[in-house]
Amino acid sequence: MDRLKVKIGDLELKNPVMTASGTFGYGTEYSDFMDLSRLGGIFVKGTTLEPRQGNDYPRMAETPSGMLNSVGLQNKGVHYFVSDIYPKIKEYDTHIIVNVSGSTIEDYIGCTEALVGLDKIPAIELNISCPNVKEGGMAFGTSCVSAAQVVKAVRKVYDKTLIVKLSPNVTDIAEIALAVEAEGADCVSLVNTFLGMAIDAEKRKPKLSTITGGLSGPCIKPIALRMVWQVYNAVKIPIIGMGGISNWKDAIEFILAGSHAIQVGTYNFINPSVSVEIVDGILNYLDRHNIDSISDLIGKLDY
Amino acid sequence: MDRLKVKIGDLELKNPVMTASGTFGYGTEYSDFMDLSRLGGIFVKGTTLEPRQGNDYPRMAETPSGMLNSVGLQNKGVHYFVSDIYPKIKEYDTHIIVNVSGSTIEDYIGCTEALVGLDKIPAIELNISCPNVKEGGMAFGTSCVSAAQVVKAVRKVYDKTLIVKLSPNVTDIAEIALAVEAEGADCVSLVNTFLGMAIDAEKRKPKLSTITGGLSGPCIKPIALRMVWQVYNAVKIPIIGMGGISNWKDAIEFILAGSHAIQVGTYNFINPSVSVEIVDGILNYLDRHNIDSISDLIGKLDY
Amino acid sequence: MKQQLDFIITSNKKLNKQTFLIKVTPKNAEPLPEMLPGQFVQVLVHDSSSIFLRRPLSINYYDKENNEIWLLIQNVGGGTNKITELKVGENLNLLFPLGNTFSMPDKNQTTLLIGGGVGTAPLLFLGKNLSDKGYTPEFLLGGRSALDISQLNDFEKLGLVYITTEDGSMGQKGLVTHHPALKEKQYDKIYTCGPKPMMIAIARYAADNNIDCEASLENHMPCGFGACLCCIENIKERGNICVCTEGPIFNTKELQWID
Amino acid sequence: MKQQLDFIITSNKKLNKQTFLIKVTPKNAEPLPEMLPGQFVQVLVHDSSSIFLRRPLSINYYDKENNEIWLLIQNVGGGTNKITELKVGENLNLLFPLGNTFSMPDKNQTTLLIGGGVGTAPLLFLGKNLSDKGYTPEFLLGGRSALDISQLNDFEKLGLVYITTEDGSMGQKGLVTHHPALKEKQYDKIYTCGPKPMMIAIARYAADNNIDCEASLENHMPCGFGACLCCIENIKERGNICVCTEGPIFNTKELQWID
Ligand SMILES: Cc1cc2nc3c(=O)[nH]c(=O)nc-3n(C[C@H](O)[C@H](O)[C@H](O)COP(=O)(O)OP(=O)(O)OC[C@H]3O[C@@H](n4cnc5c(N)ncnc54)[C@H](O)[C@@H]3O)c2cc1C
Ligand SMILES: Cc1cc2nc3c(=O)[nH]c(=O)nc-3n(C[C@H](O)[C@H](O)[C@H](O)COP(=O)(O)OP(=O)(O)OC[C@H]3O[C@@H](n4cnc5c(N)ncnc54)[C@H](O)[C@@H]3O)c2cc1C
Ligand SMILES: Cc1cc2nc3c(=O)[nH]c(=O)nc-3n(C[C@H](O)[C@H](O)[C@H](O)COP(=O)(O)O)c2cc1C
Ligand SMILES: Cc1cc2nc3c(=O)[nH]c(=O)nc-3n(C[C@H](O)[C@H](O)[C@H](O)COP(=O)(O)O)c2cc1C
Ligand code: FES
Ligand code: FES
Repeated sequence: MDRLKVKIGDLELKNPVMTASGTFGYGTEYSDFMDLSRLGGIFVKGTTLEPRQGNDYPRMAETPSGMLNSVGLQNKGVHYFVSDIYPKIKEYDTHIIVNVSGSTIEDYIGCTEALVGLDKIPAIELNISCPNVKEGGMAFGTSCVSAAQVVKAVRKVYDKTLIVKLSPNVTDIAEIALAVEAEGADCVSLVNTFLGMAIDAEKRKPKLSTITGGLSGPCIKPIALRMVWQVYNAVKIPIIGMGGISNWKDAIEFILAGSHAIQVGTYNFINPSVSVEIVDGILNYLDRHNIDSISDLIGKLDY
Repeated sequence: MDRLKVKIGDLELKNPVMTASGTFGYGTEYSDFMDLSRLGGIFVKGTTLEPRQGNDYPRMAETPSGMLNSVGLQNKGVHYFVSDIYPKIKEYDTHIIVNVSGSTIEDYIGCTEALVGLDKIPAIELNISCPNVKEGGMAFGTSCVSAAQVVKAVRKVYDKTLIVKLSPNVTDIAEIALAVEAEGADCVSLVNTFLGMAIDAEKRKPKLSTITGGLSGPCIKPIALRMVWQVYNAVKIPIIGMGGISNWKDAIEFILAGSHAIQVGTYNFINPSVSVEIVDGILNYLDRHNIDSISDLIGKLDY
Repeated sequence: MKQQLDFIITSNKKLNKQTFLIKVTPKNAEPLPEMLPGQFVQVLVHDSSSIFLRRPLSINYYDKENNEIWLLIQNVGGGTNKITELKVGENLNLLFPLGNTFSMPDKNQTTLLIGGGVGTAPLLFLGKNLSDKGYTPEFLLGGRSALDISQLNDFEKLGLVYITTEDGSMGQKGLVTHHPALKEKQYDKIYTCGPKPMMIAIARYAADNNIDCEASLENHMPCGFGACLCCIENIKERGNICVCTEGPIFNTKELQWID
Repeated sequence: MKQQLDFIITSNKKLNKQTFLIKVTPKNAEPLPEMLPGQFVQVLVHDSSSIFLRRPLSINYYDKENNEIWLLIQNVGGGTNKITELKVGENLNLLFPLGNTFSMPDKNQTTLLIGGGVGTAPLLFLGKNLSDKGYTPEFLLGGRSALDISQLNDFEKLGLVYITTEDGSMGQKGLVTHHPALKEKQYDKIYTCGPKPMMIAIARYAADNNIDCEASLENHMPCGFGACLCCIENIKERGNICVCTEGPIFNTKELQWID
């Protein structure tokens, strides 16, 4: 299985297939359906310094080949995570990465500080791109200046692998990637959800309690793939690509576009074992194409 | 049918259903399938000052609930339009609006000047958002300054209804809409296509000759709808909404989000008579909901 | 333990214009695991442009002998339409069994199971379970007309059945909440599933009469197993919790329905 | 005049592992309009998550008596898979007739129709037309093996048929371009449809031997009626033109294939 190994900062992944934050709970939700140890890593739920109730129901609307959500970072706070959840999941035979979210720079710092000491959390993913919270969230990820600020502040208190998750709701995502790279991010992950909206024509009301929400699923794949390719052509740090991945072919496409690793998000809901099927599919692809190692594919788009 | 009348600048539409530039040829392509006079208007092909060959084959890739194209504004130039095409289509019993595209401000001005004298072209749609040309095109539409510049220049030479078509590939579309409104645009139309990409995993090559292309179809609807709603909350001029509309329900959603009128694009390929079916569907909706006039629906989202 | 499994449709019967009874058995004849009344399955709608997410359906009945699950489905939209159009022999991919279950009554407690329309779906399985455990459940089934009363024979095998229809075409005319049984008899425990306004009216009746009452909720469920946090209900004291894992069955006391 | 019409499948026969012959007739028995050999239909693949666009298929045969269109389809991917899975009695929505047609030979000219694999599809209709008009078309059909040679009986009714297969399981062993008929006989006009490398080889043979040659192109076609400008071919002198309206039939002289 060494053929699938990839390295992201100090983080060695047994394979490039991971699961996306907010779509995979804490892993436990999926353990009946699959063998978690076959994953390269698990990005657990968006975690904030203080507990959050999230947004009101309804939080979901189905769309063509995708869905909108406005969960709004519901979670019990980082301290509950450390005391109650971490002990239950730290023995997983895969990497656990916490998605750190917040509304202010202080939130991000506080949350990160609570996590830095945890042995079995080798990396965090800084979520500066959540479209579903009133303050902060996506705003940080839509300007180079504010993105750089958060990363700079968190980098100071975090010496393990720092992944920064970018928002696709921007004119030039490569510019933002360059800004966070300059502040010492070890990796960028992209994309988070696209800000979208759904309306019930008969009731003349928005379908989400928050009016707008985040779009995910296969519908966004072409845009996400383009963004990965643009960022790949701009930065030197590794990229974790995601956005609509639902099978091994999609995963290969993201790797060819320049991703070191990928995350599967929404499609876990449709097929809870899709991520391990993707691991198998990638191996099979390497065999069929006589490729030694997955690293020989990263960014190897022929044009 | 007065219930469906809407006004955009000086332009009176018999109904709010029009067809999107680049997806409806010059109308003639559809005349076997439907009665063109039932449309509120037809936006003909992107037209440039000089003839353009467009991009190389392949120019298309199918995606989940949508497609990418990179036609690249293939057209015979505005002078050919004036001399050879206009005479054939000017007797249509619907409004013909020309989509004016270009690479430089001079191009836009030249193209507009060639059209301003045509009696039966009551409006132009300034395309500052085409992602498929190397220079200009989308670039104009992704910054407030350059968007304002083009509109200012064209406004000087065009005294009829000036519609400006916005790019969705921006951080804040409302800001761009405000900038073009300030320069005297009579209306904004949105959205053009999203910049996307598709890869053939087996061949390890991009599926488009141009690597990236414009994404359209139902997949983009949730994002387009959100953008219309944001622009509606920012500007005072009317909006023509589009992006993934494939039936009357979608059309009503765009109207509720703040569109005075809508355009149907990609879905014309799937069902060439969908636009007239949408006209019928809207009328039926007004009946069922006891609504006198379509104007009572514009922006009437209840939240 | 939850699992994802391919099933084969062994029977698909149209019970009325909108309601279908579909029976499925594991494709490779795997023995079905333990399942509990109130639990549900998540059905994959294969390769549809409009239906992206799975659709939750209650386990209507678990037929041990034939290794079958029954699904009682009302065709209300794109997803249920696709599912009910499937033919015998076709595949159905399910995640199951999902969710919690109804709580069992105390010994000797009397129970009434109140279902409206297709809301009777989980009550057949619950009734069978209660009856197997020595209880004598009674049923109160309601619908707009006689056509909405499904599986009457099956219910009658398990206990006394009262019926109301809005147009009076079967049983008492009116709504379930107006059925005389609710006035004349005193039950210890009520289980209900059906349209939300009906369940709220029953929750109110139960509260007024100090009867323990459990209801099955139908929030939208993208995943069905606690991963997406989209199916939440705001529960007294506990705040937003997932209906798919902590429910779909709730004691109506906990819900913010009646105060 | 082009139209959009609902058809009903009257027959769907699997000719070999990948090739299907589907016959359709208008749902409401509308009489079919005039159609010409080389023209094609755009097939709607209904409600699929992966197939968004219509799929172009040649008119394989126009059966006037039964008011039927025949489609010869090779299952090569998602769309053709969905279409070939359809059952008798199911609906098929078509845009048709689309595209141009083959040009007719001059009086007394000899013609050879060369098809590879499912590329024989438009040649049956063309052969019938030629034969109805008093020509005596000859056919050269190629495939990997005997299994790839479809509708042989139908072709034999229209004229002399030569066959080549790569594995020699039927007719001459080898490629169509190596068939002795091409050396021994001198045709005035060649029509061809099949895999691009085959058509290019034939175009070259025709050019070398000063034979008029027409080929049917299979560019990707989102619309099929000239609206999207995605199906272009770069044609000598004329530049990028739409294959769906100015083709799919081109004189190979015009194509940038061989110089
Ligand atoms: C735990 C649970 C058990 C259920 N058991 C049954 C059952 O046994 N039989 C049965 O017929 N129905 C049952 N339902 C309801 C069923 O899931 C919905 O009717 C179905 O999902 C609607 O999908 P659709 O595509 O046909 O309709 P849509 O077009 O999606 O919607 C039609 C209507 O149904 C509502 N709806 C859509 N999706 C859901 C959803 N996921 N949950 C609830 N409502 C939804 C919509 O708001 C709309 O009003 C159950 C729901 C839940 C949550
Ligand atoms: C005018 C015309 C007439 C045709 N006539 C026939 C016919 O009579 N019988 C027949 O079996 N096939 C015919 N084809 C080819 C047929 O349209 C494609 O095989 C089909 O569209 C593939 O779709 P899919 O979803 O099954 O495969 P996909 O998964 O989409 O693709 C499988 C392969 O087919 C290619 N392909 C996909 N879409 C098209 C397209 N629109 N046009 C051409 N190639 C495509 C892909 O590049 C890929 O290599 C014709 C094509 C054209 C343009
Ligand atoms: C229900 C839901 C909840 C999500 N929550 C988070 C989150 O807490 N933090 C985060 O960074 N991304 C979150 N995301 C975004 C995903 O991690 C991912 O970036 C996005 O969904 C795109 O990938 P996909 O198309 O594969 O789902 C969430 C997505 C969904 C659908
Ligand atoms: C094949 C194709 C060609 C297009 N050409 C143009 C064009 O020339 N000018 C323009 O402003 N928009 C062009 N567009 C964009 C459409 O007008 C429309 O803005 C976009 O497709 C979104 O709408 P839809 O999802 O309904 O297609 C084109 C779109 C497609 C699919
Ligand atoms: S449906 Fe996803 S958490 Fe309940
Ligand atoms: S397929 Fe659209 S123009 Fe030819």
